[in-house]
Amino acid sequence: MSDLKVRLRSIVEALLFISDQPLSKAKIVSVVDIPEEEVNQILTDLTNEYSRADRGFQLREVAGGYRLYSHPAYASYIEKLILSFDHRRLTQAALETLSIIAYKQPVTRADIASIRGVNSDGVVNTLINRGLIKELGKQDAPGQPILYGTTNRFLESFGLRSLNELPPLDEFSPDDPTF
Amino acid sequence: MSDLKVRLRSIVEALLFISDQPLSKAKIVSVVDIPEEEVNQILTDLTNEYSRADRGFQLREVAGGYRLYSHPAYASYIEKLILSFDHRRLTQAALETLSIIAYKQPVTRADIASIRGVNSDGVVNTLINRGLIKELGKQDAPGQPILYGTTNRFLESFGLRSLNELPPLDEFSPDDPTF
Amino acid sequence: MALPYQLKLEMFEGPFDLLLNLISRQKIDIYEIPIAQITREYLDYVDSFQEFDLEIGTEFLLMAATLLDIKAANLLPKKEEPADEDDVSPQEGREVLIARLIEYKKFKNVSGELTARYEAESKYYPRDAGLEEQFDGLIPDFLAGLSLGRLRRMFLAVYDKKEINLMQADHITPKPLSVDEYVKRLKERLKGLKMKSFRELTNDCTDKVELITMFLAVLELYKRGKVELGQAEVFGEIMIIVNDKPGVVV
Repeated sequence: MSDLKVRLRSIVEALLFISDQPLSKAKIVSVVDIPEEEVNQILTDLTNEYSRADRGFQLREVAGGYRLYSHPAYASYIEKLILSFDHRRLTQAALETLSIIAYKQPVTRADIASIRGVNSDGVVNTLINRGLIKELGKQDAPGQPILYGTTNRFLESFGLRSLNELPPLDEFSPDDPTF
Repeated sequence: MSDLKVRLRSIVEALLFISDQPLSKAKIVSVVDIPEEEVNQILTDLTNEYSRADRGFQLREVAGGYRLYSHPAYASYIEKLILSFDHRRLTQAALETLSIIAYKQPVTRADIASIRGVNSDGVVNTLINRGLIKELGKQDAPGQPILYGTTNRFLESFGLRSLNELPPLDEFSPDDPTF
Repeated sequence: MALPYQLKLEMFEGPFDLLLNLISRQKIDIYEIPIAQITREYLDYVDSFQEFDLEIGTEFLLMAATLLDIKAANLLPKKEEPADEDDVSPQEGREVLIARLIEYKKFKNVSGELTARYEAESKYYPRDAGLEEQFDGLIPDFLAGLSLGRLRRMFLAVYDKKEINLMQADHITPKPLSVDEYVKRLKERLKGLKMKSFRELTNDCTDKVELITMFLAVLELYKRGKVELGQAEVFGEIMIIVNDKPGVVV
């Protein structure tokens, strides 16, 4: 492979590596600024390379684009690792993020990160996977970031008929002993 | 490489791939159930492999463990793809305060103010929100002031494996007469 | 010496930062600081803050006072008899100041090094994609036992924290506080006490203006002879000692 080719392959690989959602070809084309045929070639090369070299991850085409996944052959080890994690950190982060989305919806990932002070992408994905939040559309702003809001499942989980039933923020609330 | 070796390497790679925090050797040893020397070998192999093949990501030892990072050469493309909030610039005041905490920990707010010559509460709060410092406990002194120290996120943000890797403070004495 | 007019005044990270800047402009060794000259320049600079209608932190004024103190002590004829133990000689005052400047400068230098590291590091992005859907079931249900009230409190906690930081970044017109009001409050706080440090008294102060007003209130009580003040060392704790001479009621 030529140096330029290696470089382009590495750039696409870096983008896939960092992305927390499927990357569309159109997105790769616009970020790397190369023709779609070249992107196709790189994606095929990467897919083959990973499988030939028995990597721990795979490149798969899923709804909306390409995404790296851990190799299913090693799922049992991954499960063992996840079970060994301390989940309190995740829980705290997930609940904070959920409360921000519930009260400030529609919000973008950038809004959430700016309120929490840290990147919250992983947590947003977890909440999506849990069916508690969903995409509402795109913000009419540069980059057209995705707007998120809570789902019906969120309402059900809390026994709410509608979002209007969320406790008001400005109401004076005495310390709740039952917490 | 033997089949078994390839398989073990892929398992470790899969674990590194899905982890959202640095993975300690001890963790890998316990999940994969192989001796530490083998884990060492695999980690070295992976590091070399990634750099030899010009991959879009790198394996680095930070904050007491190993974690995959995108290759810094492609940072501009990644920035184009995502908005990063973890890497907002820190102000001079924040970095001064962080340096004092890093070298003098555990320290109180009063210690910091006394070295900087100004009240640094606002900056300390910012550093807490950014997850770079945390409360370590209370000083056994009148008023029981809170003691602060750096977090693992601090080590990660500065690419340090441990606090021992901080450059020795004495080298930074102002010995130059003209400053 | 008049400072050249600049459209925008350089902002300093504190009195030590300003002092170091003045010293480095003179290209003199930190150990050879000419106190008289540096004091004048420092005061000029602090004055120019006022000309530009900028707030001056109490810290800057405190340093000005310290410099003047050392300068004044330098000018006074040397005492024959051994000085009072509490008195800091001009030489000692100068040495303390230099030691503190050097301590600060060390951290300022190392923070430059850390900045370079931080910037290099910001080009590495860790993989932070969260769990794949198939492994999601392994995480315990974090909604278990969560009440709506707690969700609300959680939001307020994380959102309020943010608000405070935003406000610190903004320039806000300070709301006028009445010293009289603080004198009353202070008397209330000191009731039945023998002694309290200024730090303890101002633990709950949320901004500088409040802190300064409290300080003025302390000075007012001192003027009225209701309290004595003590400070063991430069920048040390300021102790407010309630004057318990008979007949004096705080």
